[in-house]
Order: sequence, then C-alpha cells, then structure tokens
Amino acid sequence: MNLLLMNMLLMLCWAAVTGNFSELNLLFGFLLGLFSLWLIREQTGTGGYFGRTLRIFSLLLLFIRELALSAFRVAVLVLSPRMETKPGIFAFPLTVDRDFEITLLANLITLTPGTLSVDVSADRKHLYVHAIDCSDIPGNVADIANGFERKILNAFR
Amino acid sequence: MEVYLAILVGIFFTVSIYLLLSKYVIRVLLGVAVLGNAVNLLIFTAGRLTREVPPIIPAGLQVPVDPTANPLPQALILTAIVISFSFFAFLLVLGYRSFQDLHTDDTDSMRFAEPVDEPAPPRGY
Amino acid sequence: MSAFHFLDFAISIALVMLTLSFFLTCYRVVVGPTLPDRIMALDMLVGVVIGFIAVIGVKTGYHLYVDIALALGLVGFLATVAFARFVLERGVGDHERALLEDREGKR
Amino acid sequence: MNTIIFRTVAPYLTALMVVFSVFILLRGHNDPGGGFIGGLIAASAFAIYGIANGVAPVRRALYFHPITLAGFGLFLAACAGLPSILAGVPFLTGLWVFPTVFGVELALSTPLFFDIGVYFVVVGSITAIALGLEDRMEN
Amino acid sequence: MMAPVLAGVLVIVGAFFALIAAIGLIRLPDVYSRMHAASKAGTVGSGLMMIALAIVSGDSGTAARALAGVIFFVLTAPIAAHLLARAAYKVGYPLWHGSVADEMSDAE
Amino acid sequence: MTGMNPTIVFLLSPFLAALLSPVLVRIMGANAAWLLALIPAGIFAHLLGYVPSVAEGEAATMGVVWAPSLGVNLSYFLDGLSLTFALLISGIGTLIILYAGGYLKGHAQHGRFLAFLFLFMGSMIGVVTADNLIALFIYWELTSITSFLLIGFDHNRMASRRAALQALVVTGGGGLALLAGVVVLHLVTGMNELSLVLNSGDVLRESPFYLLAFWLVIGGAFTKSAQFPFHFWLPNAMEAPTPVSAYLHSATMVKAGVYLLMRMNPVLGDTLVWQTVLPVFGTATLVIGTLLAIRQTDLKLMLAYTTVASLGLLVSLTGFGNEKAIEAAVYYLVAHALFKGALFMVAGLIDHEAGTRDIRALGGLRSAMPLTFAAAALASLSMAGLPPFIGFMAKEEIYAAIARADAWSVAITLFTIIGNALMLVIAAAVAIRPFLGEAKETPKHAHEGPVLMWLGPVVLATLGLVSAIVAHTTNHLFVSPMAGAVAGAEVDAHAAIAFHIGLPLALSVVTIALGIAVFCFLPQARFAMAKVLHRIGWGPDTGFDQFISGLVSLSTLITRFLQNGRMEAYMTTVFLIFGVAIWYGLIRYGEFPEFPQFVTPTFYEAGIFLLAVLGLAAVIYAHDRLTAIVSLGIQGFAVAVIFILFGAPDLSFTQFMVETLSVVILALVMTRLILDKTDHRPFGERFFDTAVALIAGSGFLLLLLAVLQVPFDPALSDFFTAYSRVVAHGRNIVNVIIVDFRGLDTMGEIAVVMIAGLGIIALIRVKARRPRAEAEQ
Amino acid sequence: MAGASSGHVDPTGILVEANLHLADYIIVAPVVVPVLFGALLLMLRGKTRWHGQIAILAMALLALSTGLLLQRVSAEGPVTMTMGRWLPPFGISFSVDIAGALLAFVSSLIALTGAVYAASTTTTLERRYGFYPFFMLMMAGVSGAFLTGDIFNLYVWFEVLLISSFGMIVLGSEQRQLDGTMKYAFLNLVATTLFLIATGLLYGLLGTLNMADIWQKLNASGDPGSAARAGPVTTIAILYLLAFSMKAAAFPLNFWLPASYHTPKFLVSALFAGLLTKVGVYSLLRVLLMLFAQERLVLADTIAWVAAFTMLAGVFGALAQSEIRRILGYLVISGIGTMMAGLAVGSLTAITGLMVYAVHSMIVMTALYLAAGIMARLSQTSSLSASGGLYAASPWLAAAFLILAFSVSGLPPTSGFWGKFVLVRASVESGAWWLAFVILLSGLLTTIAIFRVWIFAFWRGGPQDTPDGAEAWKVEPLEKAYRQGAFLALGALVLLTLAIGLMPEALLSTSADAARGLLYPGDYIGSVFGGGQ
Ligand code: NA
Ligand code: NA
Repeated sequence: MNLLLMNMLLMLCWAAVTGNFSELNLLFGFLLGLFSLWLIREQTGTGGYFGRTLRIFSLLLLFIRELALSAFRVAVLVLSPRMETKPGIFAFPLTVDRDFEITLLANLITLTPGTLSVDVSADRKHLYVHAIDCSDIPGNVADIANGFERKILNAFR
Repeated sequence: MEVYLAILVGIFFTVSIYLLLSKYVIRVLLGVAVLGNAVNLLIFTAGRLTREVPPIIPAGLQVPVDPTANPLPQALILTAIVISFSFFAFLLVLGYRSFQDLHTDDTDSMRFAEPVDEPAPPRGY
Repeated sequence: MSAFHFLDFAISIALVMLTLSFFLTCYRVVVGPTLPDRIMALDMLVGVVIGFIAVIGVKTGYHLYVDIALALGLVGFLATVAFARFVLERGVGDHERALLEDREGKR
Repeated sequence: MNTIIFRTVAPYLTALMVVFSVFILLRGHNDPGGGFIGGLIAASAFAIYGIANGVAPVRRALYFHPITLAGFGLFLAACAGLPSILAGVPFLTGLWVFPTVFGVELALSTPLFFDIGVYFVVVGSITAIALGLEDRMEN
Repeated sequence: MMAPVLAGVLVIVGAFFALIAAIGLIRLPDVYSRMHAASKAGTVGSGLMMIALAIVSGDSGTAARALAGVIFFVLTAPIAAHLLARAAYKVGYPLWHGSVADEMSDAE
Repeated sequence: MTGMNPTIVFLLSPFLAALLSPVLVRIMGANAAWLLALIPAGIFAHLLGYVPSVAEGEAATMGVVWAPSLGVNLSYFLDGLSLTFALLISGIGTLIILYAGGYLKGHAQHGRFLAFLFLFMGSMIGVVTADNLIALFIYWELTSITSFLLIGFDHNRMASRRAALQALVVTGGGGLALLAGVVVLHLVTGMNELSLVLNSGDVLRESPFYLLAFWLVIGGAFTKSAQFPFHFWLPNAMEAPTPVSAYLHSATMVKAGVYLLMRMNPVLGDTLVWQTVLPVFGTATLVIGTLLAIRQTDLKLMLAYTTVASLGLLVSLTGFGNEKAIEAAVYYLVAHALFKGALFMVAGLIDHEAGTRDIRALGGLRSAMPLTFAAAALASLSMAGLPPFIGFMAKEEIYAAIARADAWSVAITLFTIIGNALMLVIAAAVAIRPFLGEAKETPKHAHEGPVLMWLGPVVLATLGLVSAIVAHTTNHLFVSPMAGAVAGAEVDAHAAIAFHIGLPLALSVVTIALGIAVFCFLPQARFAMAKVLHRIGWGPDTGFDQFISGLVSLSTLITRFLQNGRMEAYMTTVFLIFGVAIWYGLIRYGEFPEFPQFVTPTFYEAGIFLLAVLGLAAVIYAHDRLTAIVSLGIQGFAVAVIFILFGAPDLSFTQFMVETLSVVILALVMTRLILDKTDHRPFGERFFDTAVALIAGSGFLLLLLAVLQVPFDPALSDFFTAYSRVVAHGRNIVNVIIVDFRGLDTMGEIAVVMIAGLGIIALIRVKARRPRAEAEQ
Repeated sequence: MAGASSGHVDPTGILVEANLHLADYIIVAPVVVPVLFGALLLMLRGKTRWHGQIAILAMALLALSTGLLLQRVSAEGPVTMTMGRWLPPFGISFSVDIAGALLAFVSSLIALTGAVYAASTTTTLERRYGFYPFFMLMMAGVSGAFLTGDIFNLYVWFEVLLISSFGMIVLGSEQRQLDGTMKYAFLNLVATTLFLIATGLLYGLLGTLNMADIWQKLNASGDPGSAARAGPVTTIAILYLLAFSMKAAAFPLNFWLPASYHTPKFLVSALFAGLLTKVGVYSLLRVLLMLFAQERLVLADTIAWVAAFTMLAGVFGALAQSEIRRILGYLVISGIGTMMAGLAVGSLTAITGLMVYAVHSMIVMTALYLAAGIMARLSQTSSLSASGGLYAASPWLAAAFLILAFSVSGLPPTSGFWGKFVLVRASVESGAWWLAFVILLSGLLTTIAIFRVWIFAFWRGGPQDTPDGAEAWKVEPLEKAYRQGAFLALGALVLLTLAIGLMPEALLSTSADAARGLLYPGDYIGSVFGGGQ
C-alpha cells in the first residue's frame, strides 16, 4: 500500500516536472517511479497516509512561519553591531522514536531560528541541538517539544 | 569582452602550470583540474563570445530569432570537460594507489621505475 | 516606474548583493580557519550560486536555468556530505589544532 | 556515515534524483541536459545512497556491476549507429520514427538511444568509481 | 503586473538573505554558529530567488521544478549542516570559548 | 633484365643450402658435407661455363626486378673480375664445406655452422656478381652479418664474442659508408646498375661529389679489407673455427674490399687522390701486417697478419695506377687465395690433430701428417714467392709494375720488398717449424687428418703449382679478362713461370735474401717487435675496447643527465619548451597580437572574473593540500557561472556537476591519504616555477589574443543552428551536436569515461601480492 | 524508418546524397568493431575464459576490415564517410587515404598478434580487471586516429587510446608500474592537452575542424600572405609540432617513454611500442605535413635538429641501460628520430621512407618486446648482467631475436634496411648530408646496443661471472600454451619483417602512394567534398 502511494507520488512528480499530464507520460512516470522505488526497496517500508494530509499541511505552515522567523532573526543577529551570542549545545529529550519522525524533527529544528541539530544520541533518546542563544535551555526544549514535535506526532501517529 | 576572458585564460594557464610544476602529486592534480578549465575557457573564447543567449531554439520556431552563442565550441568543451574529468579521476586514484604502496605523494620519492641507484650498463663482451 | 523597471532594478540590486556574497563566502573558504569552516563556506557558495543562477534566469528570461540550479543543489549536497565524511574520518589536522590553540590562547 | 537522519532521507533523495536524472536525460535534445548530465546526477544519487547506507545496498540495488552498465551503455551507443546500415546511410545517421501511442505522438530516434547509452556509461563509470572508493573506506 | 513586482521583491529579499548569510559567515565566532547562518539564510535566500524565477516563468513545468528545487534545498540543507556539525564535533573541533553549554560532551 | 635465368638460381642456391644443411646434418651427420659440397661445386661448374665467353670479352648481365620503385634489381653482372672472384669463392667454398664437415664432426651445432657458412657463401657470391649497386650493398652487409655469426661461433668464449662484435662494428660501420657511397653514386650518375655506372667514370670524376663518393667507398673497402688502421679486427676474427678463417680470411670476405676497389677502379680511379691514398694505406698495411705477423707464435694469427699484409699489397697495387700493377694484383689475388686458403686449412689440421697452434710447441709432424706437410710446403713456397708457383709469378709482376725510377715508386718498392721478405719469413715459419725438426710432445697425439680435411689444402696447394705451370691458360682465361675489367680496358696478360733476367728478378732475390736473414733471427725479431709494441702500448685493438667502453660511459653520462628520473624536472622542461616555443613563434613569424580593445564588462561579470582569480589565488596560496582542494571549488564554480553568463547552460550544467564530483572524489580519496608532510616549495624553486609558468601562460594568452584578432568564420555553427531543429529534430543545438552532428566525438568520449571507470576499478582492486620477480610476465 | 531524418527539407547542401553500400562500412568498422567488442567484453566480465578467443576474433575482424580498406583505397583512391550523413565539413568525416589505411592495417596486424600472445599469457585477474576492454578500446583509438578526417575527432581518439593505455600500463599495480604510469600519464596528458589547445585556437582562427576544409583554408588561396593565412598560423603549427612530437616521444619531449615502457607486462610494452608513438608520427604527417605544408617548410630545420637529437638520444639511452626493456624503449625513441628525419626532409622519397620505416618500426619493436618477454620468462630476469645462455637454451628464440636485431639495426635482409635506405637516399638527394650521416651513425650505434644484448643474453654461456667457455644457463621450462601462443605471435612478426626485407616492393610502392597522397592531397580533399556537392 505504502509502496503504491509512493509510486503514485513519484508519478505525479514526474508529470509535474515534465509539465505533461498525458496518459502516456503518466504511465511512463509510474514506471519510472516503480524503478526508482525498486532501487531503494531495502529501505522502504513506511510511508504516510492520505488522512493525515491536513495535519501535515498544518505542520508545513508552522514550518514556513518558523523558517521566515528564523531567517529574520539570524539577519538581525548578524547585522547587529555588537553580536551578543551565547551559543552552546543542549540535549533535547525525544518523544518521537521512529526514524522518519526523528529525521523530520531534526531537520525542522535545524531550519528554525538559532538551532541546529548536531546529533542523535546512540540510544535515540536525545537530540543534541546547537543553539546560538543557549541561555535558557529548558525554554528551548519546551519550544521544540510543544511546537514541531507535537505537530509531528499529530500528523504521523 | 573576449579580451578579459583571454586574460583570465592566461591566468588560468599560469596557475595551472605553476601547480603542475610541483613535486607533490596532489598539487599536480589540482594543476590538471585547473588546466582543464583553462583549456575549456580558451576554446570558449576562441569560438567568440555572445552574452546570455543560449543556443537553444525557442519552442515552436525552426531557427532562433536572435543570434545565439556559438554552439560548436560548447559541444567541443562538453566533450573535453568529460574527458578531462575522466583523466582527472584516473590520475587521482593513481595518486592514491601510489600513496598506498609508496607512502608519499612526493614524486621525488617515487623512484621505482627509474631508481636512483639504477645499475650501470654491463661492460665487457 | 513600471513593474518591469522595478524588476530590472531589483535584479541589479540583487546581483550586487550576490556578488558581494560571493566575495565574503570566498573569504571564508580562504581563511578558514578550520576545515569545516571552509567546507561550510563552499556549501554556502553553492547556495549563493543557485540564487545567482535564478536571478540570471529571471533577468534573461531563460527559465530553463532552473534545472541547473536544481542539479547544483543536488551535487552541492553531495560535496558537503563527502567532505563531512572526510572530516569524520580524518579528524582534526595537526596544523589546524595548533592554529586553534593559538587563537584560544590569544583570547 | 552512521546517522539516522541521513540514512532515513538518503534513499528517498536517491529515488528523487534518479527520476530527475531521467527527466534531464530525456529532455536534453530540446533543453539543457542530456545523457551526460543525467548520468552524472544519477551517479551522484547512488554516491549519496552509498555514503549514507553503505556500498552493499547500492550494489544489490543495481543488480549488475556498475561497470557492466557502463559497458552496456557504450554498446548501446555504438549500436545506435548501426541501424543506418539498413537505411543505406553513413554510421550514426539520426533515424526518426514518430509512432502514436495512446494518441500521443512519440519521437523515437537513434540519437535518443545514443544519448541513453551515454547516460548508462556515465552512471556506470562514475558509480563504479564512487563505490570502489567507498569500498576501500569500509574495509 | 503583479508577477514582476512580486518577483522583484523576492529577488531582492532572497539576495539580501544570501548577503546576510555571507556576513554571518564572516562574523559569527565558531564553525557551529556560522552553520546557522549558512544553512538557514542561504536556503531561504536561494529558495526565494528560485520562487521568483518560478513566478516570472509563467510555465507550470518550470514553476514545478523551481518549487521542487526549493523543497529539495529544504530537505538537504539541514542534513548537510547536521552531517558537518556532527563530524566536526565528533572529531573534536572545539566550540567557541564563549559557549555557555555543551550537554553533548556531558553525555559522553 | 633478362628475367629468371638458371645462373641466378645457381647464384642463389647457397641460401637454399643454408636451409637444408641443419636438416641434412641431423640426418647424415658429418657425411652431409659430401652432399652439401655439391652445391658450391655445382656453382663452380656452372660458372666455368661462362669462362670462355668472358675470356672473349663478353660480359654477361642477367637479373629480375626486385624493388622497381627504388630501382633495385636482383641483377648480376659477370665479367672477368666478378667471374674469377665467383669461381674462387665457389671453388674454395666447395673445399671448405668438405673441410668443415671433418673439422666440426660431432659438434652439436654442426648443421648450424654449415648453414652460416652457406649463408656467407651466398652473400659473398652476391657481392662479387651483383650488378645492382644496392643489391651489392645488401650482399655486402650480409657478409658482415654472417661473418659475425661465424666468428662468434664459439659463443661462450668472451674472446669470440668480442671478435665478432668487433668485426661487425668495423665492417658494418664501413658498410654504412658504402651505403652512403652507393647513394651518392646514384645521385651523380642516376643509375643503379654497375654495368651502366662503369661507363660513367668521367661524369663522376668531374662531379663535385667525387671526393665524397671516393671516401665513402674507401670507407667501405678499407674496413672490409682490414686496411690500416682498421686492420685489427681481422686477426681477432681468428677466434672463429678454422674453416671460417680459411674461407673468410683468405679467399673471400676480406677480399670484398679489394673487389670493390677493383670494381670501382674504372669509375673512381685514375685520379691523384686514388693513386695516392690506395698505395699509401696499402703499403702501410703491408708493412705493419708483416711486422705484426712475426710478433706472433700462433699459426693462425701469423697467417692472419700476413693476410692483412697481403690485402695491403693488393690495395696498393690496385691504386698504383698502371695496368701492369693491376695485372700483378690479379695474379697476387689468385695466388693468395690459393696459398692462404691452403695454409689456414693446414693450420686447422694441425690444431685439430695436435691440439695446439703454437709454433713453439710444434715440431716434426711431417711423418705423422705427410699429406698435410706436402700441402703446407707447396702453399708456403707459393706464399714465399718462390718458383715455380703462382706466388712467384705474382711477385715478379709486382716488381715489374712498381719498380720505377721516381721517388714515389722507389719508396713503395722499398716497403714492398720489406713486406714480401717478412711474408717469406712467415711462410717458412708456418711450413717448416711444425713439420721439420724434432717431434715435440703435443696435447694430442697427431695423426693424418680425415680425407675431408686434407683434401682442401692439398687441392689448393697443388693448384698454386698447376696454375703457374699452365700460365698461358690461366692468363687467357682468368687474368686477362679480370685485369681488363679492373683497368677498364683490354689487358693482355702474358706472365709466365720462366725467369726473365731483369730488375724484378733482382728484387726477388733481394727479397728472398732478406727473408732468409730475418728467418734466421726470427726469435730475436719477434722479441724486438714485442718490445716495440710494448713500448707503444696502444693500438687500434685496445682502441676498440676504449671506444666501446667510452661509448657506454658517455651514453650513461648523457642519459642520466637527460633522463634524471624526476617527474618535476620533466614537467618543468616540457613547459619551458612550450613557453619559449610560443613566444619564439609569435615573434619570429610576426604573429604577435596588436594591443587589444577593452570594453567595459558589467559589474557582475567583472565580479565573477574576479572570483575566478581569487579562487585560483586561494588554490595557490593554500598552505596545505586540503585547503587547496576546497578552494578549487571556487574557480570551478566561477567558470560555470561564466558559462551561464555567455549563453552556455549545458556547459554550465556539466561544469557544476563535474567540478563538484571532482571535489567529491578528491575528498573520498583524501580521506585515506594521511599526508602530514608539508608540500611547501622552497623559495628558489617557487621563483623558477613561477617564471616558467609565466612564460608559458603569457604565451598562451598572447596566442589567443592573436587568434581573436582574425575575423571569425561561423559557417559550422550557422549550419548547425539552421538545421538543428529542421533536420535533426532538436531545439538544443549543443545537444544535437553532441548526439547527432558530432556523435562520433561523443562515442569516443564515453569510451574514455568507461575506460577511466574500469581503469580506476583495476587500480583499486588489483594489488601486486608480492614484489614479484622483476621479469615475470 | 528509412530516410525519415530529412523530413520535408530539401537535403541539397545539408546531407550527403550519394547512397552508401554495405561495403562502405569498412571505413568505420575499424573503430566500431573494437568499440563493440570492448564493450561486450566488459559486459562479459564474469566469463573471463572466453575473453582470449573473442579478442582474437575481434582483432581478426579488425585486420580484415583494415586490409579490405587498404585494398580499396589503393585501388580507388581516398574514400570518405561522413558520420550522420551531414555534408562535410559539418559532420565528422572518416577520410581514408593510403597513409591512414596502411598504418591502420599494420597496427591491426600487430594487434592480432598481440591478441594471440595475450590469449595464453593474461591471468584471470587481468581479464577480470579489464585487460581486453583496454586493449580493444586502445585499438579503437588507434584506428580512429588513423582514419579520421576531423581534427577534433583525432583529439578524441588520442584520448581514447591514451586512457586505454593508462589502464593497460598500470594493470598489476606494482610499484614500478605505479611510478612509471605516473610519469607516463601526466606527461601524456600534458601533450594531448596541448593538442586540444592548438585545436581550439585553430578553430578560433579558421572556424572549421574538418581537415580537408582546414587544408583548403590554409592552402587553397593562390597567393601567399592572403587573408586565408592571416593570424598566428605558424605558431599554431608549432604547437601541433610540440604536441605530436611529445606524443611520438621525440627529443627533448621524450621523458615519459623511458620512464614507463619497461614497467608493465611485456605484451603491453610491445603493443605500446608498436602502436602508440606511431600515432604521434602519423599525426605529424597528417597535420604538419599535409595541413600545415608551408609551415612545415618553415620549421623543417628545427624538425631536422629534433630528428637528429632524437636519434642520438635514443641510441645513447639504449647504450646506457642494463635492462633489456629499457634498451628497447630507447630504441623506439631512436626510431622516432629516424622518422622525424623523413618529415624534416619532406620530399616524396623522404615520406616514402618514413612510411616504410614506420611500418617496419611498428612490427619490429613489437616483436622485440615480445621476444624480451619470452627471454624474461625463460631466464627470470631482464637484466643484462643476470641473463645469459639463451642461445643454447632456445635456438628458435635466438634466431628470432637475431633477425629482429638485424632489422632494428637497419641491416638487410630485413624491413629495417629499406626504410633507412630510402631515408638516407632522400636526405642525400635533398642535400641534407648531415642528416643522412646521423641516420647512418645512429644505425651503427643501434647495432652496437642491440648486439650487446645479443652477446650478453644469448651468446654468453650464462649470467655475468660464468666462467669463460662454460655453459651455465638455467631456464624455466615454458608451459605449452604459453610457448605456442608466444612463439606464434613472435614468429609471425619475425616472418613479416623478413618478408618485407626480401620482398619490399609491395610496401615500397604502397608507401610511395601514401606519401604522394599526403604531399598532394587533391584526391583526399576531393573524396571529402566530392560526396554531396
Ligand atoms: Na618545481
Ligand atoms: Na609507442
């Protein structure tokens, strides 16, 4: 089922990318997708569900907002005459435990203001995050836990 | 416009030759990479320059409306880029293998084919 | 000022900023001081080039440049990955360590 | 590179890039692209896959040894010149047919197969190089 | 008439972010901090410029590819930053002396 | 050309015999010699058939076309000169083959030996009968080659190897002079056939190339005929088995030089230089040869040095400049072939039977080897120039020819007398010492040799007598035609065995008296010679060693300097040459560019150019390799952007990909390269490298500017642009060029990519498991 | 599908309209066959057992096609096929004249013997890691270089044969090989890059790449100094001279050859010696002699000096070595000098001699390396000091070597004599006495060098310090398969040099025709432009 979904997605990507939604092109895109999925057949296994589209969309909105903010804050920081930075690395205790979710979270964190995922602990319990402003670690942790992590859990559980 | 690019080509050549004259394989390899670019730019310039207009015929037309950049040097350079990349890769791995066996990238120390103490030719009959 | 004049103007401004970005990024590649600094700067350079290509695409009307930008993004990523891997395998170079210690010492 | 984050994303990136590479390959005749660039993109894809998930999965995924693919590519490209014999025209003459399948006119031609050959050569060779070097690392 | 204006704005903003990122690259104190600038502002900057291109192209295929490109950058930029930061940290490139915390080293 | 002719088959038959002899020897053993000797005997018999007509002055030419585009024919020319030589060669050859059958009986390489001998025989017959100058040269070199093989027959002895190489170098080197000479003759006369060239003497003598042709021919002849100072190889060649010495160094190979001089006499002779150079060198060789001969105690060496001397005499006579001298030369040539062949075979017999050739260890063999003694005695008498042998006739003729009143002739005569006297001494020593006196203990107990071996000397020695007795016939059939051919005019020889009281006889008497005197004091003379030579301490023979060794040393010196094993030095030389060549070309041929027109670029174009330059600077100034590698990306991206700015999206595309992939594989490789040692260049080197790079780089810049000044012809691109869409169905012109217009380039290009990939895999995977033996496949 | 490419467009002035026959494909077969087989063998990398036979088949087909081509060109004059049917000069033409066909034919013969030799001497590992694909593609490169009529395409074939040669030379990865390959690779890359630079500049100057078109633009205009000759033509000619001289290993750009030719398998050295430098010589002929005819005249003195120094540097190098293969490497160089002498003189006779000598050199140098391989296999060494006794140990090998030694020294009755003779005659006729002298002198020194090998390795009873007069050889017996393959290959080449020596007319007249074609390329030009106009 997941595989089929993925495949359809790839097919649509193909059609979009080529700008040609004719049947033949769709068929070709489907075959192409089949092939590329076949290439990664060992790693495939999970995927998303149609039902979660909305929640995913909400996550996306959050992300775009955070991204814009992030960029803006970095801009402000960089352009300020005296850069007051208190950088550091803190450990974020993970609630999500699937590979896909951890990855998504880590990426989103990296894209948010002043934070950067450095590593996941070996036991997958913690995500180490570098922050430009590390003066309030509990606050940082809470922001993430209530923001991206919750949205992810909503969208994919 | 060609003049600037010609000067740039000259600089590319000078730098690449300087790198090629090093004793150290890695530097020489960098020289090879730069030399490739130097040559490509040379061919590009020699085929004369046109700003911005790529040699692509707009959809629906039989021939381009405006004069386009000269396509032939581009095709030649494309071939040359690929070839020089292949050579670069081969030489790089060659250097790597040499390092593995000979433990240096100093060509002066890689004297196996023409050893320093090569035996004198035999005398007598 | 018509919309298209504005666009031309915007493009010129953007090109100025991008050109400046080139030099700044280039500066970081050259001065380092650490290898990850240089790698990151190179990665950033790829980003700037992508932007530059996009702007040139807008300027000239050759929208097909988008694919070049896209492909550059793909391989640029690969380069950074390979370098990251290199850093991981090789560790901090002796020369770099000495350099870093010098800097720390001066503070 | 033993990191969950990379390992999780890399296969999808690879699949995406392969699709993109074929796109670039096929539209090369009309827009920037073609077999060589497409091949490079696909090879980059496999390199990423290999660095993230190890060489063995890539090798299994490709089934054939990449250099064999390169050989196939050259064979295909050279063969693309041979139908000219039947047409009584010189080697590598572009021969075109425009069959209509499901109402869509397709453009099949010997240059297309030639370009596909180029694609395979590049994919095969560059992947072989990257995997070969990666193998060394893993040993 | 909206499209050129929007594109112009996007182009300027995008280039501005790229410049900011470049300045950040120069000004920030250590490799980890600089990575913030590079991975975010860079992504945003080039992403905006790509979107500008998508807007002016007026062609769905081009627009789709431009957007695909943006998605791709968003997908890869954090991973690249993550990999590099992780590698740098693992092999011992130190944090800036002014850093206030390092829970990663505490854990190990 | 008369087409194929039985004579040609006969003349070429020794080559066939060479192929047959290993087989026959394997089947029949030593007795194969009887069968094989039929071939030279057959040639001899066949050629005899020409004697009457040639004696009437009718020269025969025949031949087949060989390499017509060069005017080379397999053509033959039989006149008195060539026929006599050919008869000597085939006749003596018959006896030598028989002799060799006995001499090498049971030797493991007997068949091979006979094969070489036949090859030699065929070549030698070719030399003297060839009409085509180039064919003559080919045969000439073949004699050098085959004699090399024969002299080195005892290959595991160093002396043999040295002698063989010496002979090859000296005669082969002389051969090259002859080749040049042949080319010059062709250049001047426009002809390749001797029979035609012979009529061009006047043309040649008047041409500015005469002297050149003369010296080149002399170079060939003197080396082959062991004239001083090239005489040294001949005695050394005595390392060869005796049949070789007897054949090559009596009748044949060494006489090839004499043949050549005689042959060329009508063309090159009759000039002052000819009549000066030949007698001077000939006489010098005569005297030096005989002096060196009495120094020896080895039978073969003594004979060898007298051969040198005799050749000197022949050369001297050939160049003396009157018909009488030529007649004398002909007599002496025939006489020498007969007695020297016999004596060499005798020496071989003695060696074979007694186990030594040292005359001090030999004595009283006459009873053990009566037939040998008889042959030795007859031959020695001829050599000594005593009546009634042909040697005597020859000497009479010589004195008759050269004893003139002018100072020049007197000097020559004086030296000739000394030479002849010493020759007599050797003759006596060879014939008397081993056979007369007390029997001495020898390494082997001597018996008479097998018939195969004594037949030759007996026949030849007897012929020395018979030919003198039937002098009239000899004169008519052989001497006159031959002398006529040499002189290029009709000659009527009428020497006879009868005494003619006169100056020649008186000189003979003086010669004999002087010889007997010296013979009585032979040990003392030998001692004195040895002392003199020791005092001199150097000779051309030592010189040869010094030449070879010096040549090797010089070569080593030069080569180690040029090929010093350092890649950096190679690179530097190459680029220095490139740079200088371009600058030279531009300046010397007036192609230097004008000062170019500068137009203003846009700021971002300028920025990208600057970025490229900065990238390059970053690569150069990077203090370690890694920084340099990362910096490499900058210039690569800059170039890619330049491609975009000037309308080359495909290039830009590819450049980005390739540049990045280059950096990627560099990084992959560097991951395993632990290069801690810095790669800094010392200042001096940096300065020099910069200079070289600047010279070459600026050269390329100027050349490019010069090209850019010429209006561009866009015909090709116009064509591609016009038909890319219409005919080739592609809108991307660059891609259409790649896959269609110039698809073949691309095929080659992908072949390169494929092979590079394969090569890299091979590099990575194949490891030499052990430092394998240097020579293993 | 036939002919669909032209659509509605009138093909006049766009496409070659003359119809092609199947037989015309022999023009391109010398490239297509090895490419296809090379790719095929790479795909069959699991079935290494078949490689030897397939390669022999491929090379036999190659030899067949080049042989037919030579025959056809000799009979009908130059032939041209322009790829993709595009009218010259727009498509890539393969323009075959006698010079190209002759050299292609001889090189395919050499490749065939090489394949025979290889069938019994390559290891499974070597096959698996691409020996045969390298070999095949190298032949594609060599054939392509000889046949192409497009200067950029020539560059491409140069690169094909170069990268293939890299693969061959380094296969085995011994220390010596790695070092040798390093020098070989970098220096050759510099040479081909110079070639590319020159070609780029020439394109910038003339706007064309087709050789016939270049010839027209450089030579067709009647009065010298006209617009057609404007620009830095001579300097570009100098670049070509440098690039091809370096490729041909002419002094003083020959460093790469002595540094590398003794490091790979003997067979590889043999093929290189026979084929690669000759491609450089051929390119000098095609480009400098034919295209830049006037410039070659201007540069003739320089070329003559280069030739003389190359001959001497070669023989001096040979005399200075203690290893057989290094001696042979220098002899290759000396031979190149001899050929350059022909180029310097440039007369019809000289070019004839050059062609004859090139053919001779290809055959003999290959054979000498193969012989050296058997020698090394027998005595387990290539060092002159350590070898000896081969004369007694292997008389057939001795006979073969001896003939080759005569041949390489330029002595009759072998092929070597004719080439040298014609060159000497040509030099003398054109007044270049000193050049003739150097040719002869180098011949003499070559004789000394090669007969030193003979004396030490064959005649001497055993290794250095073997007592005088004793036979002390110790040889490894050869396996049957090896013996058969090796001697078959060697024997064929030896017989070839002898056959040419004894029956030189065929080669001489063909070479003369080839020279005529190069010096007066009217027919060549006609064959290129005659097709569609
Ligand atoms: Na240097
Ligand atoms: Na070669």
